[in-house]
Amino acid sequence: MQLTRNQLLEAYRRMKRIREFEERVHAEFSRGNIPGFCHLYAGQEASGVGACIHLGDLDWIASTHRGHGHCIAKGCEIDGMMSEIFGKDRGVCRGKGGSMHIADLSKGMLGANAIVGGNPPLVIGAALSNKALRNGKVAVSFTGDGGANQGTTFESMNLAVVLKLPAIFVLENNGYGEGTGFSYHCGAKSLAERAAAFGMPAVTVDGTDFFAVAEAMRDAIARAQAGKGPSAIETICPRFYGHFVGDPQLYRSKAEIEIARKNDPLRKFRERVAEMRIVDLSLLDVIDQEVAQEIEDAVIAASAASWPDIGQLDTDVYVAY
Amino acid sequence: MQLTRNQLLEAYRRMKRIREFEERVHAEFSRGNIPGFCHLYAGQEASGVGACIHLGDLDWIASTHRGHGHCIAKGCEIDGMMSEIFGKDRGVCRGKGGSMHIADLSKGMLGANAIVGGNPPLVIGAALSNKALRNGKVAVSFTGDGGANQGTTFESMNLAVVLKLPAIFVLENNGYGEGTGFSYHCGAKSLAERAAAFGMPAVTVDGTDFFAVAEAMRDAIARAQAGKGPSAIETICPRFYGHFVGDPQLYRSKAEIEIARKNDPLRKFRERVAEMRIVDLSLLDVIDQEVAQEIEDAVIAASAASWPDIGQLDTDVYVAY
Amino acid sequence: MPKKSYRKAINEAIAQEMRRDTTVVVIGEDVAGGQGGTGEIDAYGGVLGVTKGLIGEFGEDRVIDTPITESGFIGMAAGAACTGLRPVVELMFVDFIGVCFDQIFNQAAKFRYMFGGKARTPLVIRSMIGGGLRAAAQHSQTLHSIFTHVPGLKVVMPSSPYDAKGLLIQAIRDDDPVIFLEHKTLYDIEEDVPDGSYTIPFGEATATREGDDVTIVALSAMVHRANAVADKLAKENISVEVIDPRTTSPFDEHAVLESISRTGRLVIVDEDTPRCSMASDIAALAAERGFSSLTAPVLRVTCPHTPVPFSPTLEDAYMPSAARIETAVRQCLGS
Amino acid sequence: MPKKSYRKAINEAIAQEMRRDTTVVVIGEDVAGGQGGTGEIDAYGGVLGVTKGLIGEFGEDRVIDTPITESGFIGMAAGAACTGLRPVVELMFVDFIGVCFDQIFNQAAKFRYMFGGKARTPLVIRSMIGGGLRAAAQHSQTLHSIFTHVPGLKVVMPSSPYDAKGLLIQAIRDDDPVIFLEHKTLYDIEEDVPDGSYTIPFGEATATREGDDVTIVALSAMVHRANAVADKLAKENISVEVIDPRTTSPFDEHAVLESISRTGRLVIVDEDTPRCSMASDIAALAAERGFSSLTAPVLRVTCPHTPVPFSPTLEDAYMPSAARIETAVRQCLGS
Ligand SMILES: Cc1ncc(C[n+]2csc(CCOP(=O)(O)OP(=O)(O)O)c2C)c(N)n1
Ligand SMILES: Cc1ncc(C[n+]2csc(CCOP(=O)(O)OP(=O)(O)O)c2C)c(N)n1
Ligand SMILES: [Mg+2]
Ligand SMILES: [Mg+2]
Repeated sequence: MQLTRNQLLEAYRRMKRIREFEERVHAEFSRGNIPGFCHLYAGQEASGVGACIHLGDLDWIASTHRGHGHCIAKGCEIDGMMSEIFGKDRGVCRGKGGSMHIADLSKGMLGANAIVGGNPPLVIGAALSNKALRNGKVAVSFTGDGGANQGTTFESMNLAVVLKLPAIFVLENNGYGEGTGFSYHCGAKSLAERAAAFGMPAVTVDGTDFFAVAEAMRDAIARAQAGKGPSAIETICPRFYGHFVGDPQLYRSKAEIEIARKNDPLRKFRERVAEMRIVDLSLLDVIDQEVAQEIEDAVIAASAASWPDIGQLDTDVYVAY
Repeated sequence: MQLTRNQLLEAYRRMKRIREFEERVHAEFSRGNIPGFCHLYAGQEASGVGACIHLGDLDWIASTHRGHGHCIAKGCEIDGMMSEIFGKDRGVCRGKGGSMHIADLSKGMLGANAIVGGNPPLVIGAALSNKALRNGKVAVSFTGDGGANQGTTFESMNLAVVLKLPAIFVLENNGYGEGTGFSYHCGAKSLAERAAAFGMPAVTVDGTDFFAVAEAMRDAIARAQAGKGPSAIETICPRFYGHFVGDPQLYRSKAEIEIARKNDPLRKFRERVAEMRIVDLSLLDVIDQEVAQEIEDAVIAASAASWPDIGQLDTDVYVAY
Repeated sequence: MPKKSYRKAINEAIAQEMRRDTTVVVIGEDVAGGQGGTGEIDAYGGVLGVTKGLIGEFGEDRVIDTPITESGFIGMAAGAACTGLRPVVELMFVDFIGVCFDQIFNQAAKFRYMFGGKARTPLVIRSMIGGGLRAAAQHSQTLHSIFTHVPGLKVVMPSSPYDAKGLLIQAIRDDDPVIFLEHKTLYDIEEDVPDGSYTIPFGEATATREGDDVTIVALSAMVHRANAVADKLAKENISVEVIDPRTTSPFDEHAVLESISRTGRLVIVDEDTPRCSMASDIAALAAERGFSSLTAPVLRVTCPHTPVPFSPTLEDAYMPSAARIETAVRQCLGS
Repeated sequence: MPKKSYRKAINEAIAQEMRRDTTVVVIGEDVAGGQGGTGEIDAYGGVLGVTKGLIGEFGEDRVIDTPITESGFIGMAAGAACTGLRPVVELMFVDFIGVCFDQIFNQAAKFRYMFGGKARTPLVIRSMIGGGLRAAAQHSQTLHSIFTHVPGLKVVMPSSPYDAKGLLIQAIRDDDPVIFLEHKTLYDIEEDVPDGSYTIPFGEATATREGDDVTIVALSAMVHRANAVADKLAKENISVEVIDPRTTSPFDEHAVLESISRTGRLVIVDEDTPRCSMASDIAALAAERGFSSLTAPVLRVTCPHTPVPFSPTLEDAYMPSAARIETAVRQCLGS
């Protein structure tokens, strides 16, 4: 597949950013510096970054309650994200949205979404816009295995096929919806098989393998751009942490968690590029340091930042009322 | 398959009842004797009656806006139905429901439903009750090809598989959702193929062939009773009339309607039993006369009946308030 | 000026905006009709023919028929609205909000706020409301109070062809999500409607009758019943003012408060069940900010706390009638 | 009497009814948790642990975990309710009604009426409401006005552990669909709760403070803020009566009218957006049937007409505060 050296470096940077971001959010949350709920994406980096590596600011994505990773994969600024999660005025949503509602439309990021199954209809709407504007861009929905059972997801799949929309459904199967396992909550053999029955190409790939996801995406994008309609990609990508920060995870065994951590997508990426001999690993070490600094700066800025002014309570409800 | 002579006679009686009932409703509606909207089931009789022939009063069904046929197939009294459609106090729902809300729980009929996709969740609930009560009974959802695209239908299929419920999804494909054709509104090759992907056996049968439907139903019931969960049966059964009484049907060609009428399920049934030499056709002629009389009586009673008293406007909202 | 029906006024508003702005698209079930069939395209033009002819002029890329999948296509319209289009999407009967409400109240209505002011959602959701057609419990509701309750939505309820056209053009040009509620018994009423395009601003009530004894606030189809009562009572020299808010969100509080400052008496006519309704909302406004003006109890003429019955006799008793409105007016006059 | 938390009181009510009646079943997402996993069953017992332990005692046939598919399982519960079971189904956060509202308001709520009185739907829908946890716009709403608006539903909003147990047992034994709204900030409050089972009838308000100067009607968590204000003002010899309706449908109109007949002044505290809200509904009741008692404007202390913000400073300003309640009380006392 045709990924340039710079794309690979950028892919690693974004995966590393996600990992460091989530590890730090976990720490800050535990210290009581972050209000509300946080759902971490650590362990699933290759799915989000593999899916977004071919996308630009004019391609759309929309995410779930577990949205930090998708935002970073799509190129959102972690500085504004961190301040948002802290609830500060300088946050990307001015502190009004928080972790479950981070959005940056200027980066083609239509928002995290706290309603499971909430984003697929919105994403096909973005695909409809792209189709109408004939800009050759696509729209990508990230949906979990739990959300894949939601009626909105099924309706959106059928609608995207019927209207031949340039939409791509990335079904991130991390094996659980909250504390309920895939083998229990889904009657189908696989999410890909069920999606295929809606009339679109659908594949299952290793969601911890950046290259596998990126390759499947390339085909889906080509199909969308050719006006043939949507595709689905099921990515198998267990999460490292619990459903939310603080989840005791009684529903899964220590062994299972260890296996997940063994399958670290960042380690796999390093090994693969080492084999491929395209990028010198020392460059990745430099990225590691740069990312660590970025995160540190983002946290310092977020901690120091001021809270939103009360006057903002009733602004931004309407453009004009 | 093991249908007794009496079952066949009863099957014919119910199909004939449906046909005559709908023809008469069409006439009375056109005369202005019936308020509101009516959706006729004429042409689809073999689907409803084939699906209900093995069922008793303790098996549940729920229907759609096109409910008259399912009610009659399940054994509801046409006298109470006709009065209901006329909006009279002696109607089976005391005139409060009308054509789109006819129900008779004492006959295992959970109601017509004016919300497309409204009944599948309710039906799996009835299946859950049967499973909990361990009574060996099933619950059957009648859903149109249009309704089969509704999220509620998909969610119910997955849930029924997950909980191994004794539910059966009869997907009545008459080729149109209102004025929109199946080839346009459904991205899947067939409703059965898509249902199968949810993890249940699913077949497509000729919905104008009573025997084909009854046989598929027998297998589905056996599976449900064995605790193996739901099945889906797609029945291909074009309607004779428009979507609603008064529909000019500009969306389908005269030729298509003629073909549908050529495939008259009642005529097919007569031919088949003639071949089989189990029932003497003269018996069917007797049924024809009996049914004609029943309908006549029902209309006379409905026409003569009184309107509900205004005092009933605010009764039946709650059991107790 | 040419006489036009409410139906025609709505159709014309959409057509004119589609000509003016290529990002305006129409989405819904059978808004054209006939796709995938063996007959004609535009077989329906909407179940009641409101969007008839649009696909002929604008083509199927801009007049988009959908499967029966409201969450899917209403959400699609919301997503399209914040990514470059101005969809006018039809929810055939308002009673169907139950299968798509999340996309309206948690998604479209909240984007701008959740995203710190960075989203615009120029979305119009057209839907049919109201009783009178014997359509029974799941096809006869109004539900405007539910939309009005939701911050982020604007709610429009035109009572006449003239208002319907001007308010719909305003709605399509508006940058916020607008719920545009068409009363199904009004489609055939006619009045003078200009051929050219014009807008009517939201939040500006109109007085359809002027008077000094009693103020009636009436919504949508109820405006006509209130007018009839006002005209009848005028013959007895009872002077009734009828106010049509036209939009419930934003709501013209000033118009109501100003009127009761003159009349001191308020009757609200709302075709809806009574609890947490617009009737309650307007009464609460009067009790809070118009209290010093009030000389009599604020009376609400609404439907009962029941689903909509099918039988004609029951449905007629269900709807607020001219007789019940007249009784209420006389009651607060103490006569 | 043993002290119990609101959480424990709810858990105990369900367990006692499940022992008493084998047709009572619990349905929802992770009401047990752990199904299909490699760890323990009952891993959650509900996201906030309210149904913990039930699966251990009653087994997975009666404590049913579901996929994330609210229309499917809420509708399933409604269908089961009219065919022999008495389901207690959990809608995790009330904000999720948008994906299952049809099954609640068009189906469960209307069966009995549409079917001419022939259906019974003994269904309890438990759901979490309210702000305070920084859960933002899609996990902090109350939405009780929407349920209260719907004929055929009963709506319960307990403010204390004692009421929660008695009202929930009543709800489970009730033959109509009941929406049981638990405020997420109340789960850990404790008070004396009898071990035995008891019921509290619907439609009977309770006065948590008695007084003669001003009547405050407050709902759910707001009752505690109203009590605090009443206690503070008592020190200044301002005598405030606090009425907790406990259920909004049916609603105890008499208790409110009786109280204002003594106080002449009414303040309503409602954690909800203002338009078409319970605050409006109660104010309208006073303006219509309590008008002659009123000596001052009816004041509403509510949230603003905005979604719920995430940031703590904004959310704190969003909620009705003791300070705002106190100001309203003083205002209608003209002081
Ligand atoms: C409509 C709706 N139902 C339930 C929830 C509560 N909830 C939040 S996340 C979640 C699990 C989602 O699982 P999945 O889609 O697999 O995503 P994951 O958390 O595994 O990334 C649930 C049940 C919700 N937010 N919205
Ligand atoms: C949720 C909802 N959306 C739309 C409608 C309007 N409507 C009534 S019947 C119908 C077509 C249903 O098609 P199908 O399911 O194939 O049943 P058929 O009419 O062919 O028997 C539509 C769109 C409705 N009643 N409910
Ligand atoms: Mg998951
Ligand atoms: Mg059909």
